[in-house]
Amino acid sequence: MIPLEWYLILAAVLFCAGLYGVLSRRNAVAILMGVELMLNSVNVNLVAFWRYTEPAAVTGQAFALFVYAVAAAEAAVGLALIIAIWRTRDTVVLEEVDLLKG
Amino acid sequence: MTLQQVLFIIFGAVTLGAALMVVTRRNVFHAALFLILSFFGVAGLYVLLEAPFLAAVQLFIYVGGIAILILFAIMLTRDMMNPNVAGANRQWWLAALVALALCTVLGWTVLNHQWAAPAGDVPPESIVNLGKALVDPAGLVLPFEVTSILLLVALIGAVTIARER
Amino acid sequence: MSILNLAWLIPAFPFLAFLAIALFANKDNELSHILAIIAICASFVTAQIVFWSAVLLPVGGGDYAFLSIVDWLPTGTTNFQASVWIDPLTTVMLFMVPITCLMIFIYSVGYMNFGTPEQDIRYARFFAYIALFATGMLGMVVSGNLLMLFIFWEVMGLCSYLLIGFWFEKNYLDPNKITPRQAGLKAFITTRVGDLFFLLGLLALYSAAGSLQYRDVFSPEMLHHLSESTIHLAPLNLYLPALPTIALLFFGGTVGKSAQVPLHVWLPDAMEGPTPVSALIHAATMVSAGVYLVARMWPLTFAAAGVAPGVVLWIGAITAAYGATIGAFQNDIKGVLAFSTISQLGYMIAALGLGAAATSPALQIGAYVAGVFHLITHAFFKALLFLASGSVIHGIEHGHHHAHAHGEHHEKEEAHEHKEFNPNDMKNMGGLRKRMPRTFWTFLAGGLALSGVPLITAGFWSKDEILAMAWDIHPAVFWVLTVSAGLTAFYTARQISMTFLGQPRTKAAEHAPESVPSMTVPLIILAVFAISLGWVGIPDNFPVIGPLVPNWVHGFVEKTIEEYVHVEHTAGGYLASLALPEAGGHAFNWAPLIIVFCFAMGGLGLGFLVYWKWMPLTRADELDPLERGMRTLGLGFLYEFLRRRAMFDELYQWIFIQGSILVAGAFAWFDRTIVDGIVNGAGWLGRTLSNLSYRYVDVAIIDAFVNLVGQVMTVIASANRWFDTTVVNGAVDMTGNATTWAGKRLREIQTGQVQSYLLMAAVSVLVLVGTYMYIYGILWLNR
Amino acid sequence: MEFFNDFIANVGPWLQGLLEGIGLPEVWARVIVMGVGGIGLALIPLVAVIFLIWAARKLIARMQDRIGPNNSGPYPGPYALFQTFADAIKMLTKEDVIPTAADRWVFNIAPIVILTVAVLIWAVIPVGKDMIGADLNIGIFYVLSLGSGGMIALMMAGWGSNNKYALLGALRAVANMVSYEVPQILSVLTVVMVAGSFSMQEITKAQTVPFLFVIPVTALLFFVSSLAEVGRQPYDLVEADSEIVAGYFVEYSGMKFGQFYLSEFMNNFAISVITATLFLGGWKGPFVDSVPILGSLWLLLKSLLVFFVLLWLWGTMPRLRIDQMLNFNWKFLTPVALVNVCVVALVGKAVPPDADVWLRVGALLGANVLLALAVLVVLAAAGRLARRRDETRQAAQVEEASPA
Repeated sequence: MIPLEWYLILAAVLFCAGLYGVLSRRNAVAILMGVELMLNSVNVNLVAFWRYTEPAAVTGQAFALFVYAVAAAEAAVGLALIIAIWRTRDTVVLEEVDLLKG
Repeated sequence: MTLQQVLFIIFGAVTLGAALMVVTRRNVFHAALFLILSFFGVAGLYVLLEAPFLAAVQLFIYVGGIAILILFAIMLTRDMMNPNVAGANRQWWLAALVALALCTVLGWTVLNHQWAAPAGDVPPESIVNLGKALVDPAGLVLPFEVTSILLLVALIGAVTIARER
Repeated sequence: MSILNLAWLIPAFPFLAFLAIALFANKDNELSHILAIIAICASFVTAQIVFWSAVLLPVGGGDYAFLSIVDWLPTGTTNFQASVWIDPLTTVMLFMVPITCLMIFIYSVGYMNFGTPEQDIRYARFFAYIALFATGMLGMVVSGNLLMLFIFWEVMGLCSYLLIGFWFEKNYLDPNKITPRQAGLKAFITTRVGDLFFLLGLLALYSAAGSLQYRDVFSPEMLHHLSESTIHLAPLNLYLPALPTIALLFFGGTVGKSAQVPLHVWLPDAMEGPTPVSALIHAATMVSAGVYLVARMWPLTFAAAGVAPGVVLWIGAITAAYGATIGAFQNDIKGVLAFSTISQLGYMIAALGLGAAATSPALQIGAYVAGVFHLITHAFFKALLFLASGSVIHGIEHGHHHAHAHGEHHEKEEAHEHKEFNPNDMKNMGGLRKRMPRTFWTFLAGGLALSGVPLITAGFWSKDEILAMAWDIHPAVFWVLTVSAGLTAFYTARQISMTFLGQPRTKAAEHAPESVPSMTVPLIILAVFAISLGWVGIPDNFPVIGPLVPNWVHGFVEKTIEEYVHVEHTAGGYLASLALPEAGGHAFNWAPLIIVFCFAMGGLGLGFLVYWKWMPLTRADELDPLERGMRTLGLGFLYEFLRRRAMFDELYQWIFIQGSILVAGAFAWFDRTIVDGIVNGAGWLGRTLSNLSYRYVDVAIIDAFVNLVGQVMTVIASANRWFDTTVVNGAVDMTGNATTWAGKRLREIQTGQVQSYLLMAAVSVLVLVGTYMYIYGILWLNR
Repeated sequence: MEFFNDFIANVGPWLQGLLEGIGLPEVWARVIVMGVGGIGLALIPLVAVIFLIWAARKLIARMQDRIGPNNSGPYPGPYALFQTFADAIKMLTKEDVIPTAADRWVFNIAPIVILTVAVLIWAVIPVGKDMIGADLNIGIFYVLSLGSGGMIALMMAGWGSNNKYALLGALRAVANMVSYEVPQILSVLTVVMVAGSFSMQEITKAQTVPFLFVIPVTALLFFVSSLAEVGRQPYDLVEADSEIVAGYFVEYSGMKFGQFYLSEFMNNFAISVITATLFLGGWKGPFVDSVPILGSLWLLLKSLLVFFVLLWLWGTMPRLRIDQMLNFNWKFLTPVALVNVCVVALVGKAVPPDADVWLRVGALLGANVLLALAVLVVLAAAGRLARRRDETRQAAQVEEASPA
């Protein structure tokens, strides 16, 4: 049997990789990919805990499913935004999108 | 070292390696392909976790939906493949530090905690239960509906935002 | 089901109006102001019903407060309860707030339609805002627990920001003159400082008392419990006595909201908003809210005893003196009123503080009632004064345009004057009495009430009662307040004579027309109140007329607090003091009355004599007699100091703004050195190596001799040049450079890029997690 | 004899025993058996396709009144049976051209991926009573989710060859697949609702009466949308030669092209098999219980029948325009599929599975027929409306034209 730690460590590393992507990429789509990675790692955790602590319960899988739904929504809206930005400002490099600049 | 562990190592290596490529490759299209690869890896992990349904959903939603969406976005906004644009921004080293630090913190936590031993097996009718719970008023029907509404809203929003004006 | 349940509806009407205007009616100016006025009328009627029923019925009439509670939001196990609380204090506020709001709303219709260049844009929005403002105030008054009170309080804060900065596109030629935009921010941030204390007090109270309902918090048992419990500051490992801490924190909120020293700075600049807003802020709502909070929290302050009442008392007194002094040195007609507001608020706070500090129940009650009473009367005559001044300003503006329409100047002059012309400046007025009689008489009524002309005006009765109490409780405060009263009278007289009396000093003043009825009618109504309202509060022991008129206010409002006084003092003593023939509890004392009378009349007379009879201003650019006098006495710097509001703004500018810029600059500099240092270092190394190889092969040997000669020359020259650049220029440049440099560094932190913000967030999370695990991790892991 | 009655099911344990007999550890023996089984399973489609291609050419030739490959002429083998081998050899020997501008890795991996996906489907196809690669309890769902892998492969091919026709073809193909996935999934959903399971084996077993005669509308929807999924006529504008020269594999040559071609046929055959399994009762047929190996035969026959229908369309149907195709999907198929799901769900609830099987079948069939009629009525009305609009417009144009 695989120890639970393995899954948790893997999820942690996956999460950090995603975080790095989110923080360091310049390309909006790439940042979105980082976010997806993070969501995946969360799911791995959910399922692993479900399997190892309460395989009889359904909540683990159910919440993984909800995470999927959220991820799908997030991707759809995020990409729509990216395309809109690309249309208006002709760039997807986030550094050039600094509307927040005071 | 059982067969399962071998498989885990394979899948895990695929997942992580692909993930690292995702965040490091400058060519976004390649990054997306690696993203898909790492999705497959995660699906494999689900299979190992005896959640085949989730594995299928993983392929279905992530590979079939989100990844395709991302590829489309990449193709619609071609200039991001411009090779003389650096892939990472100026704060990448700081980001790497943060990620590493977080990784150590998490790893330390995980390794320093006594985790419970696996509790029993997955009931064969697990998926049936899941399906029932999702439409059970006493169960998860409310979040389920909320999720569907969320998806609807996201759909409409995405269409409105991305429409040509 | 008592009729007082109507109180729930009072704030609802303006809120509905706000929604309706903001969502649907915002295209239609007519409709929007009609909506707003209908809504405020509705709350006015409701409030009147509540008022009279509360006065006449036993319930809320003081036997006990009316309270209606509904479950609001679940907080864990228990529900947090929304509630409405009607006790005498609320009741009198419910008499004052809606009617002043109503007057101001009606006035606004005329004001916003008349002469303002912005009349066509954002008209509907204005009414939406003030409707929301009224919602905030009314809701705060009726709310029966401190959380709701805080929420509405913040709503008001928001509205003040929106309304003060209402003409946000306005810019002035004079860079030192504060723009509406900045004024709004200033008000918001300054009050925020106070609100932070308020919030802390709220948290402390909730953690100590476990409830925020007035019923629970102000119950004698709870007060007793609080007086024994302490608050533990974990980080400092400090144990504070609960009552004084909480009381002072709440008072901090008041200091911010009702502009007490040292957080008063926002109020004078709040003048930048439209005048009805100034009236709203200064009379009906915002600043009254602060005083209302003190009156509401009085039991805590009182039970806290010791230092807390002293702080309240002295802050109030100092503010009163400060406001009165500065007010005498302002030339902006609204500026004068702003400072008079500050000082009058000081009076109220001082009165409440006196009450809390007093020893005999009668004095406690007396001072408390006096403070509340002054709050009410002041609201009326101050609203009156502001609206009147607004009407004056409008007249001047119109006169200005009118004069120009007749082209009585050459273009250049006209342009010149137009650039310089400031309709708020009293030096540009004069002689308006004939031009706008109704405004004049109403203003006069308000002014006399403000300066407390005996017997006839409301201001006298309330202020005199405060001073009488001060005489008995705290003579030092009495003298401070009395001198301030004199100054108040003085600057009132100065203002009236500079504005209305004498001869017109500008074309604008000559052509100023009377305002439209929708503006003057509210003035007249308010004037009536400003005169007559005092008669409900005549002390019973006042000679001659005292016995004739029952001191209704005293008898009614005292019921708010008598039970606490009860608890504090032996029943016998208290009843005995009440049993005395004079309900005031002390025999009538002529001394304070006469002293105050002399000061007030003296100030008033002096003002009129100086500014009307002896040396009236004849030209707009003439020096103010006061200024002339002080300059001749060699006190010019003092005049300047006071005219610039005792330099508070400059002080804060220097301490906070510059300070933060420097700190940020330091950080940014650190960042730059670390990051760029590495890069540059590498580059430098490479360069050096290449240079060395080149230099030491041939150049050094062959050219050495030739260079030597040149070197010597160069050294001499450069030494000379060094002197010039460093010593001479350096001194000059340094100042400028330092500022720009700090600014640049500061800007670099604000990249406006989500990622960098996200990175900061991640780092901070990491740090927090690390700390947490460092502290608790071990326990948690070995669980 | 017994052994051969259920050959495929028995060969596994036999091999396992054999390997352990020669002293391999149990794990490795299982791994080897799995590998052998997998290879065997993967070989089924690969071999079958070779002859399917031949069959396709013959039949289509007949339909188009040609002779097609035959004995006379250069064709190898009896009835040109080995023509496909010849083609394969030719492709293997051709030069493998890679465009210089291509994205080499992506370009090279794409055909492998698409072939892999095409093979992977077969893991869950039940070729007989307890003869199945892996009886996943999510079988059909697994098949559907593999479809997305195919899309990725197309994307890779279109992108990697760095050619605007290829990219356009890929985009069109993927748009096509994504949109037709919706009715396909919905129709599968109805099947699952009726059968009460995802597992292909269970679905097959649930078909006392083939589902074609229980939920015909669903069957139709599934077949049509699957056609679009695999890009067969009339949905073949994936490689609309006349518009975008060969779509996403325009740049491919040699065996890589062969792989695409192969995978295309394998997918066609796969959907035939799946249709047969879902709607024609899979391996069910006479004497299956006594001689399980017969099941494979029945399945083969049924799928060939479906495949014939597919070829029939192929040979006769003209190609749709992309907009027509998407309109048809979003404005007709998807709504019908949604209504269909609702109807089947309601009837399924009304007549619970434990009710008499014939009652249930009758109810579902009736409901489906009614649904079909209703759809036709609506269609007719819509068509009439459209026609009238056209007429009025034409009339208006005539009016405009006449004075000028």
